[in-house]
Amino acid sequence: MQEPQLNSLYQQLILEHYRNPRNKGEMDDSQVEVHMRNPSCGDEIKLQLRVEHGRIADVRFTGQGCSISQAAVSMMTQLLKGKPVDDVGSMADRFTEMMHGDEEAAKDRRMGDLRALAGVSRFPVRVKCALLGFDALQEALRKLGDSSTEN
Amino acid sequence: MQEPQLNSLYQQLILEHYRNPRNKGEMDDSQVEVHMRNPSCGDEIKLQLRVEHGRIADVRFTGQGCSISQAAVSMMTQLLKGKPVDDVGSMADRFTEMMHGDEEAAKDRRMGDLRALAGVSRFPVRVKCALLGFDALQEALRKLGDSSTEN
Amino acid sequence: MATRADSGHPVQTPALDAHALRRDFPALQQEVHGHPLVYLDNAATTQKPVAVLDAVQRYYREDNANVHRGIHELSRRATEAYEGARAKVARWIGAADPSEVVWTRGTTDGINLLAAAWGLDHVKEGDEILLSVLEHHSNLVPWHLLARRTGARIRYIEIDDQGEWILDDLPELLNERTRIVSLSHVSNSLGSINPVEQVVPEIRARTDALIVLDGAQGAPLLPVDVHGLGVDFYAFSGHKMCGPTGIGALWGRRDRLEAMEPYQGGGEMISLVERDASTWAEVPHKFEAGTPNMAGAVGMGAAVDYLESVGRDAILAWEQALVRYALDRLSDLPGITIYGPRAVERRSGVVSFTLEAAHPHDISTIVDMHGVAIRAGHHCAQLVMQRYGTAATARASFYIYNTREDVDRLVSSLHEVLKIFG
Amino acid sequence: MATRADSGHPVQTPALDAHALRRDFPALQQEVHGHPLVYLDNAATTQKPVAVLDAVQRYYREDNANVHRGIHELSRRATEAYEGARAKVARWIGAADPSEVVWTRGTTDGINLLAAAWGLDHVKEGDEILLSVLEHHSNLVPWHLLARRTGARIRYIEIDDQGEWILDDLPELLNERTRIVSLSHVSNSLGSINPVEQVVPEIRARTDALIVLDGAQGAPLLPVDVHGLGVDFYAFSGHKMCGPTGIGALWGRRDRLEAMEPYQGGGEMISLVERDASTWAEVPHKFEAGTPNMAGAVGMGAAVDYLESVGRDAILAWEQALVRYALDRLSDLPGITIYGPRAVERRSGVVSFTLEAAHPHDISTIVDMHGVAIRAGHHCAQLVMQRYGTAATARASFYIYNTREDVDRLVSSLHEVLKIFG
Ligand SMILES: Cc1ncc(COP(=O)(O)O)c(C=O)c1O
Ligand SMILES: Cc1ncc(COP(=O)(O)O)c(C=O)c1O
Repeated sequence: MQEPQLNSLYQQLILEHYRNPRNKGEMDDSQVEVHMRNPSCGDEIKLQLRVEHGRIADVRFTGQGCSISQAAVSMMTQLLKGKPVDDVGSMADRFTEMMHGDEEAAKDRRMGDLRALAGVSRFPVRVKCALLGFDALQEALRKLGDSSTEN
Repeated sequence: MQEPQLNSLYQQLILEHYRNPRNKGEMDDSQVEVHMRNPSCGDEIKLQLRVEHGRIADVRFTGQGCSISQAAVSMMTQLLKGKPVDDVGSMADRFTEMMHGDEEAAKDRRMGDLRALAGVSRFPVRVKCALLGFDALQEALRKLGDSSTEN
Repeated sequence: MATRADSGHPVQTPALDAHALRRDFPALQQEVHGHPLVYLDNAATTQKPVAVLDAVQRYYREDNANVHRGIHELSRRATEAYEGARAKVARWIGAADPSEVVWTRGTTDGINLLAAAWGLDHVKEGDEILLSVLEHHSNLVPWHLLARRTGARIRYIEIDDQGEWILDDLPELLNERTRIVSLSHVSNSLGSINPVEQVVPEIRARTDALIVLDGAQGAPLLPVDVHGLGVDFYAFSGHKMCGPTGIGALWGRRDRLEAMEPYQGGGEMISLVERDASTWAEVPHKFEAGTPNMAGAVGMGAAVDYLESVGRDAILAWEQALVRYALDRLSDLPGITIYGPRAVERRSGVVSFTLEAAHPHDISTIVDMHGVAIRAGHHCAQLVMQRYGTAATARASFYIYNTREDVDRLVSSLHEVLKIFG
Repeated sequence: MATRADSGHPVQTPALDAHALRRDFPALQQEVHGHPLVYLDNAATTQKPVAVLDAVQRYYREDNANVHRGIHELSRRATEAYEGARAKVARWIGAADPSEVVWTRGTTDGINLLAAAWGLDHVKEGDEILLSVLEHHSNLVPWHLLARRTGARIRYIEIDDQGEWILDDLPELLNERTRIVSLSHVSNSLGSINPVEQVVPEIRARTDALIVLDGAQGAPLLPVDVHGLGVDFYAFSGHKMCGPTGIGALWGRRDRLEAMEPYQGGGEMISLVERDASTWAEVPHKFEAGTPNMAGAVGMGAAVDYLESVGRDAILAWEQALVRYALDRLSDLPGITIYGPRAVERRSGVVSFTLEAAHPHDISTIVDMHGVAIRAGHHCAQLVMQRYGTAATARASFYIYNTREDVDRLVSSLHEVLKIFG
């Protein structure tokens, strides 16, 4: 195996999201809120979501952690706005594929800025960091589904 | 170290005591009785003692175990009859020395048949077997001392 | 008690070349008291093949670091090796999911884990724990301790003259108060392979007790399938199956593991620690407090690789072939009593015996002076000894590297015993 | 928080040749990501010298057998090696009597032993257990579990901005309900050497609580004298002092050990087993159920021999010399915060720090790519992290084989971090 390269990990776009995260903050009118923590490293995020007519109307996060976890959430939220809820599953799958080194996934334009994270796949211990956002998102949608079924 | 020899361990005298133990049985008029067990191998003996005028008037044992433990008790009881109680401590010390390889002790005529056990010192894992009888004896005398002080 | 093996089954030529295998074991290449070593104390612990020693060495020389949480390269490699070993050990007992395998120090540690972590929360005064008289102290004393703390009652499956469970009593022994049934898969003192395939469904049908198998002697020998057995827990030790000392595993059904509180507290097993409380990591890490025996785990994984290369099914066949031969030869000795099942197909590689002429300790010392290592004593099974009214037996136990020549050496050294004590 | 080391003490030339010592450690002779490895994760686990690896190998290749009870030659030799190692480990912490040393899997195991075997019998609702905020999870969670079972209350010695205990509160924290005081000798997250010589007599004067020291970081570093310290128990791990994984020791005062019920039940720890009860073996075997980690014990004994050859007193001096140099060099980095005591003589070989620009995980990944292994995270000390309002720090920790060049490599790789995140 060729040595992984640091510059394939720390792309400028990642550092930029880390310094200037998108959709960071709290919203008052969220329908669901998830607090997710990576117990092995202490990274954490809170994700808030509002869904309207089957689409993600708004999404916000707060959190703390490494550049990878925080940039990944920021990129994810950026991509989510306006997306049909039904697309989220396949997006999450695609991103997971990317994290496992799938080069096709890494070129998939639907993934937006998240493609900058493709290099993380060469750093296995950091993959969990990158997945934290999608883990929270899927948990949020599950919660939302549960509560809508209950009503 | 030279290899220890089996025939230095299994002296005829030992096998003879093993087959025909002296003073084996129970007595009715014992003053003290001790049950002693070697937890690591399960060998056990019950030792009964009667002391008169500071001398060991009678001693009996029952028990089960290997040839070394049973022969050693038998030899010990044989030697004890009529001995002053005050001599027991130094006899036990002498026997322990023999078990640790002291060649002078192994020739000490006061030790009687017990001298046949000198070879056990070359078999360290069996030394405990040989000491079981004296352990019980010392425990018995301690008990006797305690009860006489109490009275 | 069995004297001579039933000869109902034809002797097959097993698919295992013990003479070739023994070259893999450095400890077997030595002389003891001037004789080539014949090691027949495998039920106590087995020797280790070079492949296992090398795996442990490689771990220390190349990968050694604390596992989990570490980002640096050595820690990544150590974690990979450690979790990879867990998958191998899971495979060995047919467990589908490696995360159902908890690393322990050995069988004893695994059973104590259950007695404390399950027992203290689920067993109350008047509840019952069912064991068998065949059990090793490690599958007795943890339950005695639990019974003392909780006021539970211990009951026993009895054994017959051949060391086999008396199962007629089972319906009476099980009732709605039975919380735990903990039984040995294979007895270490007599070598009985217990009919767990038959008994476990009967227990399930009658109670919802926790069913635990002590696999210390089963895992090294039998092609175990924990799902097929239908038990809740299976505990075993690395050192009895060519692995290092200080490592073992406890397999448990996920729902049971998840329902259980942690056993030990410490690093690696927590999620969040606050001043007054903590939350736990996921199974299996919840049960793995502190720095684990990483090199041990890697070595146990390598032991599984080695035993798989020997052949999962060949092991039992070879041990039974040796036992058949040993029973035949031993039964010619005057005054011998051989314990355990008469039928060789219900026996492991253990042969427990006594001689009228000589005590087991004397037997052991004399054969040792002829280079033959056997064990003498109660084999941590005092209830078995009490059952047969003896304080001790001599025990020869075989493993994959033993040969018929080893049996011959045992027999000829027993003749020396008889010469001395005859 | 300390920024630059106090320069009150003249730099001595320590009597330890780290460049020579590192040749004894195979794992240090490798490249990682194209750079010679600089291993600075010693507080997590240390590397192993050839002498230790050889001792373990020799045990397996020549002596391997189950200890105790065995009569045959290998068992005798294994027992001798195992008990000989116990005497060495006792010597390392100044314990006069080897039989006061109980083998454990490590510090975590030792503390859990105490929490269960002592705690469950002696701690009642409303009783108090005193810990400090500095503690490793392994010295927190076992007591949390005990508190939950018994209804006891946990109290804490707080720490100041330099990571030192605030002792003014001690009189208030101790009272007649205090049953156990369990404190770290040396902190793993900040490197503080805690003033136990001062504190232990104060505790003794005020209560008859059990006094336990977590020596995981103390034993590898300090010339420990358990009698002089006046504590009841001292727990430590082999793997943090050049020994194998899966082995550690718990020293305890004989009267305390004898007053304590067993922890785990099983083989080796009993005297007599009957159907409903058992009686226990003598101390220390009463606490050593099951087949022990014999090879691990032998390896830990060899580690003591090795460290003695290095020199008991040279270790601390060398680590403090490195820390002094590291603090000097690190404090020039822009945006760095260094945690722990300002005075180097109150520090172990641990330097915990954060950078404003980059998160500890990113620091760790980047320096790892330059061959430098450090740890990033909460270091199993979440209460310490909470105290300083951070989720994680980066931690470099030194041992006998680290050199000033290693510090230079750390610093230069941190400059690479700043380049990326600058
Ligand atoms: C201060 C301290 N206490 C306890 C422990 C736990 O030691 P172990 O993981 O070896 O059980 C450690 C190390 O991990 C430590 O640094
Ligand atoms: C049947 C049985 N159970 C339990 C044990 C205990 O295993 P360990 O000593 O490896 O914990 C043994 C072996 O000693 C055994 O043979």
